Amino acid sequence: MAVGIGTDRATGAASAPGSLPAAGGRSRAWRLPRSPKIIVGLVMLAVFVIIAIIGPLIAPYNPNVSFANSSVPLPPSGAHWLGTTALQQDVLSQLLSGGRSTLLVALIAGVIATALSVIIGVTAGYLGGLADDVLSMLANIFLVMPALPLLMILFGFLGHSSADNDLVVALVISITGWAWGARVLRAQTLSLRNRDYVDSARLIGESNWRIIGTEIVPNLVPVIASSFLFTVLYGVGTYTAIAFLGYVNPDHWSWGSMLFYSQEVNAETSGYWWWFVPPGLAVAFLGTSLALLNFGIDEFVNPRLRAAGLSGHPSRRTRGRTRQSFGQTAVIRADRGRP
Amino acid sequence: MTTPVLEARGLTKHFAVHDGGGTGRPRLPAVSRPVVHAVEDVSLKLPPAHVTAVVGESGSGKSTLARLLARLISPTSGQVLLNGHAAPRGRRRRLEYARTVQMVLQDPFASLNPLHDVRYHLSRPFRVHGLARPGAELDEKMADLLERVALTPADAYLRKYPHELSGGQRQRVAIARALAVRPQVLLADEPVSMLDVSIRLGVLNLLGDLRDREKLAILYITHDIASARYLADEIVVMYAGQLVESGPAEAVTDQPAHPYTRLLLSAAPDPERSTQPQLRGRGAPPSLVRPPSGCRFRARCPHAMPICAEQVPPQFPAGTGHSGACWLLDTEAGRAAPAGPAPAPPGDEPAGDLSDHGKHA
Amino acid sequence: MSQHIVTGPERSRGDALLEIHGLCVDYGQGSDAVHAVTDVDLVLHRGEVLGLAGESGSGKSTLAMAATRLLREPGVITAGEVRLHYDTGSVADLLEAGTGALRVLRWSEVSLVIQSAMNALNPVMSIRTQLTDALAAHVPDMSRRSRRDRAVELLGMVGISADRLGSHPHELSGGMRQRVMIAMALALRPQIVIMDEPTTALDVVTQREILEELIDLRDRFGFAILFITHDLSLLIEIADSIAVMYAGRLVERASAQALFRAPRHPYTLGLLHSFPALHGPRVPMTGIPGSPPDLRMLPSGCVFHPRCRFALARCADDAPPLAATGTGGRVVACWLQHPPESAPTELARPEPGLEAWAPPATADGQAATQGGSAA
Amino acid sequence: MRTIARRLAFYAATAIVAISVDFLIPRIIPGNPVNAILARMQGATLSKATIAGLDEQYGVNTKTSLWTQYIHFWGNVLHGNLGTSTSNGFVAVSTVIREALPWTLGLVGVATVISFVLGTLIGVLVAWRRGTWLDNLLPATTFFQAAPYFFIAFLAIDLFSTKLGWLPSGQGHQDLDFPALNWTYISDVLDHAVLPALTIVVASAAGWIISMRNVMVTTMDEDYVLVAAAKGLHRRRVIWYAARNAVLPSISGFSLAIGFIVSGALLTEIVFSYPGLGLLLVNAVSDNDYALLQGLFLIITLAVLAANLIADFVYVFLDPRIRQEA
Repeated sequence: MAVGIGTDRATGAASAPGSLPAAGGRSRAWRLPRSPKIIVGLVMLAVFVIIAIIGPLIAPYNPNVSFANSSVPLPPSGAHWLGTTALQQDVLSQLLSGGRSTLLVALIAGVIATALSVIIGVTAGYLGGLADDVLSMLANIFLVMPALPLLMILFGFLGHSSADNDLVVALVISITGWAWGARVLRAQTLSLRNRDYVDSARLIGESNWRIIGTEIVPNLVPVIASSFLFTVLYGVGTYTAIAFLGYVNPDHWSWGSMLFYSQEVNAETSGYWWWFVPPGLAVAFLGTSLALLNFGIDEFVNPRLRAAGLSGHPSRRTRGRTRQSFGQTAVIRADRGRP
Repeated sequence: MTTPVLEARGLTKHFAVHDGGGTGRPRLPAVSRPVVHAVEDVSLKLPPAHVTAVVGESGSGKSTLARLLARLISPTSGQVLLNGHAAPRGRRRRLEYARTVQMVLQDPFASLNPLHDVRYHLSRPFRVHGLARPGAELDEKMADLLERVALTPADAYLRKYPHELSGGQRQRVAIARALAVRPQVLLADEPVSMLDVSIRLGVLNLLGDLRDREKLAILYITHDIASARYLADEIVVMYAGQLVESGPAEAVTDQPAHPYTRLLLSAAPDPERSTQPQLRGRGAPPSLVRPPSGCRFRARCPHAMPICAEQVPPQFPAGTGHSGACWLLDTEAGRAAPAGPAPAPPGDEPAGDLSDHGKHA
Repeated sequence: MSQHIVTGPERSRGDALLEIHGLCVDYGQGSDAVHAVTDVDLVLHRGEVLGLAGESGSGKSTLAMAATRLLREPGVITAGEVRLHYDTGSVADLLEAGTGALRVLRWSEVSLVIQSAMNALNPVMSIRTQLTDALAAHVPDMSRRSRRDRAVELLGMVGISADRLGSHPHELSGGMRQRVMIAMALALRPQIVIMDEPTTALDVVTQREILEELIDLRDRFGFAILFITHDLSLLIEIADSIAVMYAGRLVERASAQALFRAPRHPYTLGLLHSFPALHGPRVPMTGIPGSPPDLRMLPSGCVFHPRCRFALARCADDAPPLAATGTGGRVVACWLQHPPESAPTELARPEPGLEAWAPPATADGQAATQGGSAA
Repeated sequence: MRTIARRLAFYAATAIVAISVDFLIPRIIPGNPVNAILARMQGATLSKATIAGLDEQYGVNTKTSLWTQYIHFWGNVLHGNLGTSTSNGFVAVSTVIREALPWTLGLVGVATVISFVLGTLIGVLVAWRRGTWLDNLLPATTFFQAAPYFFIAFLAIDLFSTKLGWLPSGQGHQDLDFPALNWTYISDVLDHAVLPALTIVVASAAGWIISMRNVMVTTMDEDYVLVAAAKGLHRRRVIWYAARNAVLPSISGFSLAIGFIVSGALLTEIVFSYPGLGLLLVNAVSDNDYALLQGLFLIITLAVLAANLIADFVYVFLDPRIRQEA
């Protein structure tokens, strides 16, 4: 992923305090970001993707099968590592089977919503004028309207059966999820549109489509990636919420529906933590992996956001004695072998 | 003077005032928004093998003028003539125009896309205009291009990305890209102001060479009157969207006709100066949303007369090929104080001037 | 209004006020550290305008910010001392000072004007707040009323009327904002005002107006100015002495006129010939070949030698020391001046005697000055 | 002021769109809502008039044009007539909502303000002390930002109610008939509100922390913050110079956040069986109480718009650049 950032620009003759002649900053634009956040995020996400793919296959039991007639969930044991539900189904098996639909729906929703936001955001930003006014208005309306009540009224009228279909659910989620990306992309496009290199392309006679395709969109890649991750994150949360509310077919295992069933018998007030904690943590960690990746991209776009402790390798010497504090440049006497 | 390649006749540009667009907040559609009178009735000729410098402060409209001439924006009124004909419109014609008129922008750190290498930047004009087939022919032409801007060996530069080049090198690449189509006119919008002091002259000299070797008509936009004097054959001075003086470079700097030009010269840094310069016309340019009537400089002008508020001064001759838009130069009306083509040198005007004006006022 | 503003009683021009010795500044630490400033010695005297000239990346701003300990991360000072002489005769080393000590001497002894006043003024605070809060922090017993009066007085000093007190920065023009910055810098009557490209973003007429006011204020109040800019031609007009930096090193320091009339370092000479003249015949000029170096990959020996048309064989291997030359405490770091007799003619022009100096009014004189560059 | 006028126009437009969506959804979605209602009512005999009323409300078995129905719908909305709630014994929807609204407004309003203030303060602190152990807070906040509200609600109940028994796990107050407004009642209500509010604060503060931290870090690079330090101001004052500016983007991004928070809060209410709009909403869906559903969507949207308007006023008040824009 070779991406350059529009904001990354040397200041020319004006030398601001603390800004180096931009060489270092500029070459950064071409390196694969390797911040710990991105690595941790990628590893976590990879684990979830693997679970989504092979989870149902490696599940020790059929998640629908009841093992006993008791209505009291069993805590974790050798036979059921994560215990059982009130119907005596194996929690681990449900957990392993539930990742696929969550990830799939979120992914589809992310793709559709991102496509929508790129088309609408870039068009609005590049065209400007009335098209921009109308499209921005539309995006802002979708942003302001609270998504969950809208989804609930939609599913209320659609009836629960329609929520069985992953594609329909993904579609409905993407309708409520595109606006944020469109707004961000519009703003970025607007600033790119007035970049000198876009004017330069226009000056040599490039067509509008070529300019959008080769000058603008490639420079939006980090923003699009971040918007995509954000939408997938939103999709995970929303799908889980819908399933939690019981609008997804009960045969269709997902982490949200596990939480739905545990809530049905008040697992949280009965102390059956092994039932709701695993799916909840799975959703939270899946979300965390996406959020970390997003954070990494943000830091990549704007290196100033980096936490000093997590990136680069600050000298151990300084950490003990003189911590850098704002408005008081550190003095670290070091023999650097003067020429 | 030979026939101009590019000519502006009465170019005027009014911009709608922006209201928070780009903040991401919704805005109401345009309903009678106020306008900025950015460029007002400017006429200009660019002859071949000739550098015309446009000098002015920020907000004087000089960059807008360059963009109008490059047809990046279209004028509110007025005409752009290419080789004596009205400049063509439409997509095909736009390409035709781009083959004749090219532009170099101010900031070499922004005018090259950080994602594309030099090869991409230089090959595009050839491809867009169908001037070279990909392969050996294209490579040869690009090498030739780099040589024309003194970036050798070409191979070493073609593979580089903008961030691997210094400011001066970037600006040379930008110039090379503009030269690919073998244009007749090169518009250069502050091409050196973002560069380090020590390498500015190199780029200016390159522009001078292009004028001499390739007979290019060059428009050099700058706020630095000393560099205009160094490079240009003719200097045009703009103030608040209007053209206030034009003439041969040395005539304008050595015998300025307009009070604003004199002010500009007296304010410019000059190590040779022995005493503090005397600034005549302190203050700031007027609002261009509601520009003053008549001469836009009158509020600051030490010689302002009643007529300055009533009528926009036309261009009066002030020497060979030298003219100024100032009622002081109106010899027929007997208003003109400084007789002859050589008004006072900048900064120290004869006291007689003032008393003369007083009589007319 | 200026009657009760007292310039320090025993201040005499010429005493050292700020002494920088062997200052080294890096960006980053460890093996990726970039040496932004290397071993700089500089002295600012009472009432003096000391110009610091150099191109982007020369370290001029870094030097000033580091000396006042205001340089941001990842900037780190790795060596040197910065001695501030108080009126009372006591001396403080800024590099050894703690947070509290620094806070006390900031603005009351050393204040700062930076390039773009739009960014230097807080956009959401009124001019009044920004003018008075330094007073409130440093003079706790000052009443609200007298702080306001002082703010009005300060604005008056830079020609801004009192009704602007309630304004916010966005309501002022660029020139006005920079005037407010200057007024603010003088609020506590500091001995030193550091000005980092204070007029670069302004139009030339506004720039000239502000410089005039500045020099006028300096004459009235006697503070010293460290004036940082890339515009050497401007500096020659306003500075008493000038230090030229290149790639983080000081290459030459001399009085402004001596530097202008008789530069001793080829880089200074090249810079001087990078500014076209406003008068006289137009002669071709060349600037300096090549580009300023990347601080990550500095050339060996004298950092300037790859761009120097006089470079000797030894320049590629040995870095020249900063050595005294001529009179008036001028120093230069160039092998060509070892011994001075061996220097090429362009770098060996006679120094102008400050007293005997007369304006070279003739065009011939200027042509001669520029002749060197016409090669 | 122009900014405010512009925003008002935008909210008006959004409200119109929301009301139109509310009107259109039952009409464009396949299926016959009236039949669904009748099916659910089973046995209960409904008068012909009632059925005709339902038909009109959902535009089925009617010859009136869509446009006329639309105008009629608007008339009803403007009169506060949102239909009758079929699952609550045919009480007016507006009455049902009026009973639940204060619970949600109180809970969400207070929790949002607390989470904004807390998150902003922590964000400032984390940014200012960049490079210290506080940086480790960021991955943790990322976790809370990603965890669903209702999962945090589960954890809160499991820990503080089931295990520790400190606080009640559900309802808005003890089941008392006609509670009197006295201290016992108030403290009981507060007792019941603590866990839901804590859930909302913990889940939503993470977003404010991260956004404030990021803007603050960027703002600290501004020259005016450096000048504040150069002036020798006290540290708190220097932080204020930066924070005062950095808080503005947080407020202007409020519209983005409030939708999420409200959605999350509704889910939280469901977990806690809190007697607010969330619980009504989920019951309305399961009972096919379409009128209530529509009414709830409308009220929630309008409340979110109102919250946005308040945020805009605050923004205009805090930013002199906008304030003076005539």
